[in-house]
Amino acid sequence: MSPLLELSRVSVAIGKVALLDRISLSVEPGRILGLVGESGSGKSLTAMAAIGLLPLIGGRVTEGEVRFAGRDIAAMSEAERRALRGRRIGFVTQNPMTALDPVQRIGGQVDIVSRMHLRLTKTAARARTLDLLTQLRIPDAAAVVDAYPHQLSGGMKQRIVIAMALAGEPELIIADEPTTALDVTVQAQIIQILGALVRDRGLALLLITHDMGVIAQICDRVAVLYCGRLAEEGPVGPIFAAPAHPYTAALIDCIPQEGTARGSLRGIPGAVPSALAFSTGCRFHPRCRRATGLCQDSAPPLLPRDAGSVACHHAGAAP
Amino acid sequence: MLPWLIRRVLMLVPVFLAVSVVIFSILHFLPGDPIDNLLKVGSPASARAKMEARYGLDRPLPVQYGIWLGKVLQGDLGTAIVARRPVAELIAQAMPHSLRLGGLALLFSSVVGVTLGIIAALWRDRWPDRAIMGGVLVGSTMPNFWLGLILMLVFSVWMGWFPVSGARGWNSLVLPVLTIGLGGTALVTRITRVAMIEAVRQDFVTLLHAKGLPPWRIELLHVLRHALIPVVTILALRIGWILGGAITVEVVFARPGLGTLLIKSLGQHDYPVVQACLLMLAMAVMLGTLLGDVVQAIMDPRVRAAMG
Amino acid sequence: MSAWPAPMRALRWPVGGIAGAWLILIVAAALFAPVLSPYAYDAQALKEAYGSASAAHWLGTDEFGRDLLTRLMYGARTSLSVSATAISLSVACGMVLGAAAAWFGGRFDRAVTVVVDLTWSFPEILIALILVAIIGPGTTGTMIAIAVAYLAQFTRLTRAQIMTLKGETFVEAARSLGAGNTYILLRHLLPNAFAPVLVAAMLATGDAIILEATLGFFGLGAQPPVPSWGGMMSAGSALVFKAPWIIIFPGLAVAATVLAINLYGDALIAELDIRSKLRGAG
Amino acid sequence: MTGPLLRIEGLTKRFHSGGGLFSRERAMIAVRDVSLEIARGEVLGVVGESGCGKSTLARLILRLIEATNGRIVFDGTELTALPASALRAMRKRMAMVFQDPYSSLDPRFTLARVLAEPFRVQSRAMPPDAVAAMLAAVGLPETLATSYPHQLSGGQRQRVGIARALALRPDFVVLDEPTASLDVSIQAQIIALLADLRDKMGLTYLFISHDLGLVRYFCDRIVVMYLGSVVEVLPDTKAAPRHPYTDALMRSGFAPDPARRREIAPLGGEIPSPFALPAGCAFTTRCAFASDRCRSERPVLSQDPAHPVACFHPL
Repeated sequence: MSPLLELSRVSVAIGKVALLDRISLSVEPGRILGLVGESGSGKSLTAMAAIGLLPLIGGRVTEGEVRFAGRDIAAMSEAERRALRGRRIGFVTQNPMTALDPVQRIGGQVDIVSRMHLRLTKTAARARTLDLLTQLRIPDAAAVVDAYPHQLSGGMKQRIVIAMALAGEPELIIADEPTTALDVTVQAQIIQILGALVRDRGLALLLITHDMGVIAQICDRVAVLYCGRLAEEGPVGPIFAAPAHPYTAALIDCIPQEGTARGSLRGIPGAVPSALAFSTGCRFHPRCRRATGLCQDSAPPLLPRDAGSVACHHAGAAP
Repeated sequence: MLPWLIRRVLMLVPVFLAVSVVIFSILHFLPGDPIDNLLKVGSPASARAKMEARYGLDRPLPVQYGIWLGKVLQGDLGTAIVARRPVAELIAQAMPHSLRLGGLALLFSSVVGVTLGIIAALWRDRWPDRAIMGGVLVGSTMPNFWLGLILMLVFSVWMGWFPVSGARGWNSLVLPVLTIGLGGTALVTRITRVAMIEAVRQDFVTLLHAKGLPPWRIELLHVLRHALIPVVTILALRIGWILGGAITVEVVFARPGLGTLLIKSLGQHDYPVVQACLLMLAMAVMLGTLLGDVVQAIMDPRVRAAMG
Repeated sequence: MSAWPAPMRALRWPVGGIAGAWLILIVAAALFAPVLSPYAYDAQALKEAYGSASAAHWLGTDEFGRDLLTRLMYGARTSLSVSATAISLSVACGMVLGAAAAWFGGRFDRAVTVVVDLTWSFPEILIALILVAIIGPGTTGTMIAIAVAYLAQFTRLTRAQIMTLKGETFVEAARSLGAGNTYILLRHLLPNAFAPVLVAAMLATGDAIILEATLGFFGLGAQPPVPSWGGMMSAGSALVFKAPWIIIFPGLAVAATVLAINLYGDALIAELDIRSKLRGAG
Repeated sequence: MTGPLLRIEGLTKRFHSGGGLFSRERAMIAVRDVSLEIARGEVLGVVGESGCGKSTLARLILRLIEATNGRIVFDGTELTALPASALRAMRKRMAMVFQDPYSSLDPRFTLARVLAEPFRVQSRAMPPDAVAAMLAAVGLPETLATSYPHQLSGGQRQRVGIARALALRPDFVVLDEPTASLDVSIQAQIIALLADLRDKMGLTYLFISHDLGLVRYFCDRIVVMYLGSVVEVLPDTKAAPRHPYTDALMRSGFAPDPARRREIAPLGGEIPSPFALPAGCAFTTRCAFASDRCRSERPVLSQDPAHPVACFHPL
């Protein structure tokens, strides 16, 4: 199937600082691509690039193309891009506490999407909103539409945000750390909802997270980002079973799970550098156990490997 | 909201009492004695005592306060010692001039300030922003009375567009309103700009863009509405500020308002008039804060929720 | 980032530098007025009265033929020293009061807050006018009046700073190590509250110069023949149509000085990165 | 010496909010009747979601906030009865590491000054080279001593926070979500460091976290809290949950292993407001097993020393 969203060798800068370096990704309908990385890796920037909202944060695409349904969004008019946002691409932000306009009622904030994009009347839009909220298992939806955001819990607000993302009947949803700000029991609920949407409606989902557990639970493919570059990309099964990039392996090993022996977690030495101090060569080399002089001198290219691709001079070598 | 409003208004009662005590007692610290102004040089002591008794100045202070407050509450502000007319009459004469000037200055600074603030925020860090903020800053560094005199010199004397002073006709208001308004505009512009810029940075604005809403709609219906909450609050809180500007400007343009009355009666040590003027200004300030709270509650559901 | 302290970095060209240069110039002119000017501030020369700018009198003369530039320099002495002293006084009292309110909390805090909020909503000019009327006109009266007029602002600001800082984890951490109240107040709270209050004080000095001029305009400031910018404008206001320069130049001096203070203050705020801390301080 | 290092009995904290003219006064019980013992050398985990009272509990134990009710006995001394001066001296033996590495260091202090603070407030002479030694102990180079906190990464700051806590060689350290604001790669570093330090210095930890997986990895015994109450104490890391809430917590975490995907059965219902808890068990609104009894009667923690649980229908 042809991809719905495709980033090919996209570089992004804010001001003079280059933050993303030739990122390539694609998401197909009915599939979930997980984009994983630590803070400062450029995950959210990738999301903003994908939806064409980089100018909001003062950023711009310096290289490469973002294509939606085969069309380069940079070649579209702003009106065309706006017609994509909310209509064909739904967006879910990280912090539900601040994602809703605090001085407007819930109902109106959801209604506007279908009124604007689907040209529904006021009453039809409201009926659709109530329907969506009920589908997302929001109790007492009729009362919730008249509430203000501060009256709802975090998990409830995140479901409202998801309802807004769904209201335009999109084909793609971009969710930027949708569960980071939530408690674990609520996170499970939101992850289940997102998984069900993809399964039942055949949506494409770009799920951005720092949690390898979430990736393992629902994603089909995963892309691992480090300091603005792709480290590894491919189907979830093989990558978790035998990660080719040492960073991927280390990230997975950072999470304690049942059976992890006490004292076996050591983490990754060092810290993610700021964008002004990215290393030469492979950006991960100062923290990498396998690093050699080669890694210090030259950046490894992203090369195909099995069903995915990896950027490491020592890909797959025994750890 | 109504019970809250009632409580909020009732809150003003102790504040009013406190302010009235302060205003009443301040006046008794003032040096100089109005009686001196009234007595002929060399009058006998008995004439002074008679005069003091006539104005109630021979009683103990708390009693004087009680009597004064009781009368004030009935609308009797006493008799002006120098002008020898009921103070209420003087106030009633001066008040419309001050209200007109203050109201127009407030309107001017709100409208112009909010507009400039929006423009500056939308073109942040580019030349319109720099020009507006620079202009506003320069405007706020000039003393009010000086600006008034310079405007008068240029537009009334050299150009002859407006009357030099006085309060006859609407065109006599233009320069005073401009003079006061420029100071207020600086305040409003700055707050609006910062509030807009901060509102734009909020997550929900990103999400509004992600919903595909047209930018004008986002700026006007969401960002501006959000940004106006602090603007209105501070504007209401600082109504007194604008009135303060009015005091000096009234004097400069010789407008017969409260400010002129206050300055004149201060100079003449005319207690009852000073008291009444201060009381009026204090009431305006208190009503301003009340108004600010109410408007804030109307604009922000979170504030309403906090009221219970 | 650089090794220079923030007050030096704020002098960065062009805006901070020009502002700084003007402030240095005006302070120097005030300090060295007797050396710089061939005239005495009260030397009358009625023959030369109402003279406009000339080689002998660069800015012209006033109604008594006194040299305007000389009087401006001497006026700077009065205006700057009165404003700066008043604000220092105000900051000192405001910091003590605000810190005490935030620190002790309870009824004391509530009482201070109510009084301060109420006075804060009154225009400074009104408060100052009444106070000068009580104390009597002159430099001392003006100084005290201005100090009291700004007291509310600094009390509010200090209180807000300390309240925020009290909630910081590093204060809790110090407490968990066994630190006592005095230690926390002196080592953590006040030092951190200092920078924003000091910058606010600097900006307020600009406002105080205007206030001082306004009081002078009403004839309540420094009494003649001692020149002050406000006093010069007071005398000039009656002559504005006859000899406008008498009032124009002192006003320009006020405006330029206040502008320079604001521009330098802005640069300093940016260097110290404390803009958000000053918000809502009025 | 025998007996637990720390024993708390019936610890309760009630918070009041509002009141006055402008809002109704509301009361919430942040911590309700908590009794615990911590043995010497033990790592006791406290796990729960936001608003469960775990951080309040930590501060109550160190008397950074005062309890409404209950006793705290530390190594035979009742802290709750200690006058302020004696308590301050006692703080040498107890320390805390905070969640937020950004605000837990005074921005105006150099690291050397941060690390000297414990000595200074306890009026103890600081041995020469102490700063270098403390930095080395947490894996930081000596050269950082003259740096300011803003020049450090989050992980480095948290190491400084740990060094400060351990400066006076305490017996007992409360770790309040020390890794919650850090990236996973740094989290694992910090946990490894904490484990090493415990072995070297014979420390006793109270480890507070929202991450059950992490707690099960790091702790010996686990206390599970929900809306202010202890609902279960897992005697070891392998113990199967008996409280439905603990069970839900375990089922909510995802293993980083696609081969172990599971059907998500999220909790239904809504979390009640802490200001308006149900009369019975606080978990009834979300519990699949809730009965009428659960709704009307509050279950207490069973006295079963092997595996205490506060539930009428344990699994």
